[in-house]
Amino acid sequence: MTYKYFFGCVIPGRLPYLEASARKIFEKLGINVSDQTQYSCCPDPTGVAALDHKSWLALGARNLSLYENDNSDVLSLCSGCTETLKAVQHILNNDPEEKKEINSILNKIGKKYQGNINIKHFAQVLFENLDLIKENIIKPLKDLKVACHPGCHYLRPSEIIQWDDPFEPITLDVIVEALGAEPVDYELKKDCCGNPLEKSNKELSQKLLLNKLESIKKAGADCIVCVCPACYQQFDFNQRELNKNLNTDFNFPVFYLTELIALALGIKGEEIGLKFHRVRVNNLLQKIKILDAPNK
Amino acid sequence: MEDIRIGVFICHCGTNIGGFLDVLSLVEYTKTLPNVTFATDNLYTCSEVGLSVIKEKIKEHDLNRVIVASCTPRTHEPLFRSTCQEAGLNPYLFEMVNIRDQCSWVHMKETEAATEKAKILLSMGVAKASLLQPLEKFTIDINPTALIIGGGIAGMTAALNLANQEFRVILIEKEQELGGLLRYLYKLYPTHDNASKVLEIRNLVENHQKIKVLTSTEPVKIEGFIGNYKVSVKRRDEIYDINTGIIIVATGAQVLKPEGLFGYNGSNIITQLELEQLLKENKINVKNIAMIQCVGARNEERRYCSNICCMTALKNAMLIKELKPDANITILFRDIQTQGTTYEEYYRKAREKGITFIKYIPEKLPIVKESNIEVYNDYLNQDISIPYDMVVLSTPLIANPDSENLAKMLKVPLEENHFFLEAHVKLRPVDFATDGIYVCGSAHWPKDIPDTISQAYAAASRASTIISKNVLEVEGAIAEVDEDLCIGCGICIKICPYNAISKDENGIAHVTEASCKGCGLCGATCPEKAITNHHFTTKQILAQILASGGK
Amino acid sequence: MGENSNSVLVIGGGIAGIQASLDLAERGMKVELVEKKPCIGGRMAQLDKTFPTNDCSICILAPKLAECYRHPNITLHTLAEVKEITGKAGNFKAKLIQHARYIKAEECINCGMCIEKCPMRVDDEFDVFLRKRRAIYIYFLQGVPSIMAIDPENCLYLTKDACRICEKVCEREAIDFEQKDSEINLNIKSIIVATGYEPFDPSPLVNLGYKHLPNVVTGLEFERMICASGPLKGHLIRPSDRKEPKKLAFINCVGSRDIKYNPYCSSVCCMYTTKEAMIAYEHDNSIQSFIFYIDLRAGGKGFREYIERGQKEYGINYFKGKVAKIVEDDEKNPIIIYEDMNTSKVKKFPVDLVILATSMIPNKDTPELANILGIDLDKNNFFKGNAYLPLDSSKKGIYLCGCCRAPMDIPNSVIDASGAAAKAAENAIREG
Amino acid sequence: MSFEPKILGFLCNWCSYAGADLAGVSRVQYPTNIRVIRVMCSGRVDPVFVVEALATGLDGVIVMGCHPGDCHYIDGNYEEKMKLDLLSKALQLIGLSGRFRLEWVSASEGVRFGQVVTNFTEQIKNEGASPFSGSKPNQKLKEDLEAIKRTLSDNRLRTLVGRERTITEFGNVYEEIIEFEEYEKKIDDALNSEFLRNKILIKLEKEPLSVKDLSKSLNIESSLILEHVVSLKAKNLIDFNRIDGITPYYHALKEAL
Amino acid sequence: MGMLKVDFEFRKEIVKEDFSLNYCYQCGACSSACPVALATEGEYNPRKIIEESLLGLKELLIKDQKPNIWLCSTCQMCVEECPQNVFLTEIFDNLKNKIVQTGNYPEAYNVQGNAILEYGLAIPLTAPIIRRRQQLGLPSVESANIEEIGKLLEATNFEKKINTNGYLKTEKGEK
Repeated sequence: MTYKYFFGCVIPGRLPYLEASARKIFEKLGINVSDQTQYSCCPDPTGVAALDHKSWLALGARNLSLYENDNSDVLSLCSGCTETLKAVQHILNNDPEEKKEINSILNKIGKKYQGNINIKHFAQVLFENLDLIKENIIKPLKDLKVACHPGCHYLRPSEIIQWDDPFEPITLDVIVEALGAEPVDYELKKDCCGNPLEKSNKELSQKLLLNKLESIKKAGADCIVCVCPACYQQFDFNQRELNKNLNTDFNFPVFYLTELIALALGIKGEEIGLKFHRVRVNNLLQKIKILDAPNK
Repeated sequence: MEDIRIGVFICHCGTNIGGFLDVLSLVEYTKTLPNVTFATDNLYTCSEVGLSVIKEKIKEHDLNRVIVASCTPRTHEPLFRSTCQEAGLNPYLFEMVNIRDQCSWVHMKETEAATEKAKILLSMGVAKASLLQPLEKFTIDINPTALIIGGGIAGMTAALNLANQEFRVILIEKEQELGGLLRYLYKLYPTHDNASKVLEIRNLVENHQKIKVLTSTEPVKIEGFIGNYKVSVKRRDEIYDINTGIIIVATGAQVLKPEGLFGYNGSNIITQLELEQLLKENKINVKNIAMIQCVGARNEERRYCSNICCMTALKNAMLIKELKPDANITILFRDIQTQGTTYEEYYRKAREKGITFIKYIPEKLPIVKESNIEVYNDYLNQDISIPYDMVVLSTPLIANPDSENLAKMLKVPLEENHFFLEAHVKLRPVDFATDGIYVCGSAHWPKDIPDTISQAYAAASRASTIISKNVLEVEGAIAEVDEDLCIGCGICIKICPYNAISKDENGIAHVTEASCKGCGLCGATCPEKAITNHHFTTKQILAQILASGGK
Repeated sequence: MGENSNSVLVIGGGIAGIQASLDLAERGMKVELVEKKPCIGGRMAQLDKTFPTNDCSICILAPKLAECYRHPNITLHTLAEVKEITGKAGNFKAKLIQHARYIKAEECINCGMCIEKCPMRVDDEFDVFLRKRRAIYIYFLQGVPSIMAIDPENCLYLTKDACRICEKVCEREAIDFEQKDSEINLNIKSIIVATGYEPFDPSPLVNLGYKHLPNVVTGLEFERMICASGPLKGHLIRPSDRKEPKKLAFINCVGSRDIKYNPYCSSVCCMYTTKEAMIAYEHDNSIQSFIFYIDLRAGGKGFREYIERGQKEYGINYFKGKVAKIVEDDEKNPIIIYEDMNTSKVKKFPVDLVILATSMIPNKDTPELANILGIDLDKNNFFKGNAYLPLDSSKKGIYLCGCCRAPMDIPNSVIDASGAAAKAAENAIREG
Repeated sequence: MSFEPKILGFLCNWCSYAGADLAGVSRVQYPTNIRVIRVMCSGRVDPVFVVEALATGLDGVIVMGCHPGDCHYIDGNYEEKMKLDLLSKALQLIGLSGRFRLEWVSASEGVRFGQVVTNFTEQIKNEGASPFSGSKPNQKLKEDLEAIKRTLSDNRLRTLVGRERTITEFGNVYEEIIEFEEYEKKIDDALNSEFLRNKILIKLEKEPLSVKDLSKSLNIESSLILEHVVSLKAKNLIDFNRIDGITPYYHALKEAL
Repeated sequence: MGMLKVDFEFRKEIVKEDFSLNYCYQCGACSSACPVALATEGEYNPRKIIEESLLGLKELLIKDQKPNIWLCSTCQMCVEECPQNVFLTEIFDNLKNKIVQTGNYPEAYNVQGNAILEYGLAIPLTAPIIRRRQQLGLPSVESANIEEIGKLLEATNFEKKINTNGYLKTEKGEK
């Protein structure tokens, strides 16, 4: 079974450099993933699902039908998209009337949902190719203390996601350890970063982020790793805003898992657009000798 | 005065005693004590070897008292008593002196002082042994019949089990027919079987040749003691006398009628029992039904939870849902009482059927208005209103009113809610303190049908331990009243926990051997010191006191 | 032992098995009581006090143990298990294996010399691993038969052919390493199953912190911690810093009433958490207890008054609300995150010690015993009784009593046991 | 060699004796001073036993029973508590209450049994040797103790304490329940008057005395003495011995019982 | 607003789509596990929303929105902790769908909905992003054909649902 990317909306439309690091590492690792076209918003489980359940189902089913036509599995770069696609598949495969109704809608645009493909989060694919990663490590990330943030839709609801343990997540820690870094455990590891709340209560969203960052600080981590663009935005964009609003002094560089792997595989920072990160990553990377000191 | 010849056997118990006390000096010291004709030591008195030495020496020195100085009588007294008996000595002419658990083991670092103490303990033992009297274990013959009062499911189950064990059973029931509360129930939880199915046991009981059923019969007078009770019963104003070995009380309980509570009117504000009747006649034609739990229970007047009303309410609600799936049923509760495996699953099924549950608190009781109920919803922290066409009040089981005088007749206690008080909630949960009388079913405490049935079997089992014997051996060390000292003040009768003392025709107290447990309370309380507690007589204790002072 | 007298096989030497055996023996029947452990006494022996009377558990149990041990009609098989049952009601053939005790029963007088000299330190299962015992040990202090047993997996001689110090030290020559497992065949008329229960291990409920947070213990562990004959000699101190805890939180329904773990209610937790709070208060009047429950179930005799007494005289506070999350501050004080449902406020509540009232689950070897006996299990793996004859198993002549058929408290187990004795007697007489 | 008190313990078979055994099994060490008499229930211990023990020169007496509710005979220990409360009050009158104690010890409290015995031994060490032991026992106290013994043996006090629980919990023959405190007050009055009466009787058994002599030697005003003398006369336990001038002398009629 | 009245029909309406609502026995595990409930000290309370749904209190849920259902961060902790497998997040989505049709809901959701109607994606590609993609050598994004998406959403009349009274379809999403 071959994979096709599903980048969703946020990565291509706002954080393209994450897409770059993803493409680079899968290419380097020789995992054959091709592009998918004509896909729409997955649609966002926290947004569109709240607007209208039927439309959420229809859009999701349409996206899945694209992959079913090409007989390829979905490799999703975002936890939110993964949850939506898996949830849609779970509902339609368990509720024949719903499936019939959705297919009658899809029929209007010449599409058909079958529900016979796998949907995988990119971290799951990487976890399943851990040895491949280990063989290709050129620069182990020695003395890098990493706080892994699995995020909600990567783990829960466990009945649908069926990956990693919703109460004791370890997959990201295992990957990070394989890269030579040191995963750090912290009390609120399983808690939400607060990003979905930006749509309804900015202040509350900041409060959840504050709790999270305090817990990470207490655990003595150097940086944060996440696997969902929503969490990435919350940690990277909103960390500085938090410092401004509540005059805290958090300075945790935020990496997407693909970026960390890219660095470990020896891919240059420039190639994957590290400079676009709001929280500067360079001096941390120099400290652990991944980047050589700035020659100019 | 009989020539007292005491034999003393001092045990080394390996090093447990020997390692800390100078046993040989103890033997020499014992020989100097009055009435001691033989003293020796041995390594392990409780071993087969040790026991045979005792038997040998009793014959050889014609001993008529034996003392073993070793470990605790609590575990070894019966063993040594039976050994003396095998050697032809009355088992009560034996005394133990604890020089291990209460001497050598606890004074390991003061061996001389411990040996001195052992000497004093030995002299106390000898002092008591010299005054020991032979006592006989009383035997009373047992009438292998069982009388069961109350013909509900509890009484019938116990009767059937005992009859199948080939005992003669007499089952008396106050009303005209057997069945008790079960007759008013339609379907039973948790299986929704018809009550009549479980009531089929009735014809098994009525046609069992070992069971004599007397309906519309009530006990009026109960006398006697374990194995020999005489119960006079009234049946359609004729009095019969029944002789029986044991009595099982299975008089059940009654459902409280909620007079004046929540506007109870018997028409659209009814009890669960009345609802059961409507279900039986399939006369439910209402849409919104509200049920209120703990009506007349868990309040100042009745502080207990009667643990069957929640399941009854759930069962009736489920039956209504079966008849009318779109009926809206709301249950106002304080704590849903569905413990165990089956009942919790039943509670989940009730929620699955869409039955709504609202928690109320005793401080803000629901108010039943014309067509709706207003209640403070504890989980919402707000008052809400529930429309209703019918309100069903779940009331607790209360004690059977005629338990009062039955208890007086049986001379057994009632607890504060007037249910029968058993001997011990864990040691003997179906026995009364008075031997030979048992209780089961809701007469003991409100119970559902499965628990009632297993307690009925329990009462049958406990009863069978008595009526399976034709003779019952009763402890010899009991109390005895000296007729000429007793002034008939009756204090002993009141304080005896086992009602083992009663007044004979001329007002003198008399101890029923079978019922006395030998605790000694009466002896120490009697104002005239007219009661002797055998094996722990005042003289024996005073002798021990003197010996403990070194005299 | 082939004579065809009325003999009943009782499997399990806890309070239920003992009571059933005593009733049958008093009734003149021969009883073969089989117990897997070295001593009879079962789960109740591990308890300090029991509700609703708060009398000490051993004061209730010891007289029954002694009576059971000495009764001429009862034959005790400790360290023994049922291997095979054939035949039908009234005429069963039972095959037991008697594990080697490596001790001559008639010689050993429980003097304890061997224990002092045995070099091995093994986790003491009776004291829920809060204490170490030796390879040669007495299962619990007041255990019956009060003789030693040697643990074959941990005895240096039986594992590595070394040591044998106990043999040298024992003056009674009671040690006998030549003993082998042996087989016992019995003719049986009725069988009573009384194998009791096991406490549920709450580790899967990660958010409650069991095993991660040192000051979170289970109900049974707390019972041993507070028991006078337990590892702490009754002086309650908390595991992390051995300080005396002043604020105790009891969490009910841990693993119970939970579709993901045990869907049923274990019937006793509401009551025994109140009891444990009372005992703690008796040890130290400055202790405050907080009990978190969903429905406070106290329907038994005198139970509701017991709870009220707990509130009034022992300063126990009851909070409605299931606790899902427990975290920890820097001094290892557990912090409970709960919703106070009277005010719907969600709060953090730091305490000194958390006690999880874990649910009762059937013994691990219940399924194996079920197919040896050929009787059914219910969907929760308890032995299946029928609705209105709860003591009858699915096979004629085999009866159930106590927690092996459903979670229940000690008073009900004793009633159940006497009930099963009556059924067994009835079956023995009618089928015999 | 320091003072080693001789202590007597009454232990009930089911709880405190079992606790003592457990102390043994757990090798709890405690002083050797205590000598134990086993009774089936603490309820068997008649208060007179304790007085007899003290009279023989024992330095301390301790009675141990089951915790309330644990009693094997259901409520033997309740009854016992009432009797021994009366005893403590009596001993209080003659300053000997420090030599007696009642304790509840359960079968699983081995360690606690050792602590109780050690603590009581210390208490008796502080009390010092019994005033009745040794070469010259304290005669006055001996008489007082004898008076206490008779008071606790006579019918009046034993009846009062025997009926206490029935009347204060279930009610007397008229179904009236008398408050516990009120009943205790009645017992105190009876105790004081009986004790005084017996002291007078013992004095008169030694030698004939007049009311004035009695009031001087017992330093109690003569009006109270007269009251008792009149009632003793009524019970013909004493009689006129002679009249000296206008003061009558009395003597006891028969030897001390 | 007078005393709240239990509305059995509205409860049945919710249960028809999310049957698991029935199983709740109000134990409070969800509110104990919910990070937002802790952060707001119970002002946002998932258990209370479920209790209101069990009692069919339409006004409180849909009109007053007390507690404010939009504070749910859909982190699914409650679903994981619920001992009765009640799918709270699905139930909340169902309630949000009903609120959306009244028009009284946070604007950010409407903006996202209209973006999909217009571009097929929640976040349309802006010029600087397209330039940055070229810098990084990334292929151009060829997302879904907008007519097809339009026809699909028309079948589920998505546009009418999200732009009812108060929300008109606008260019840049202002009200």
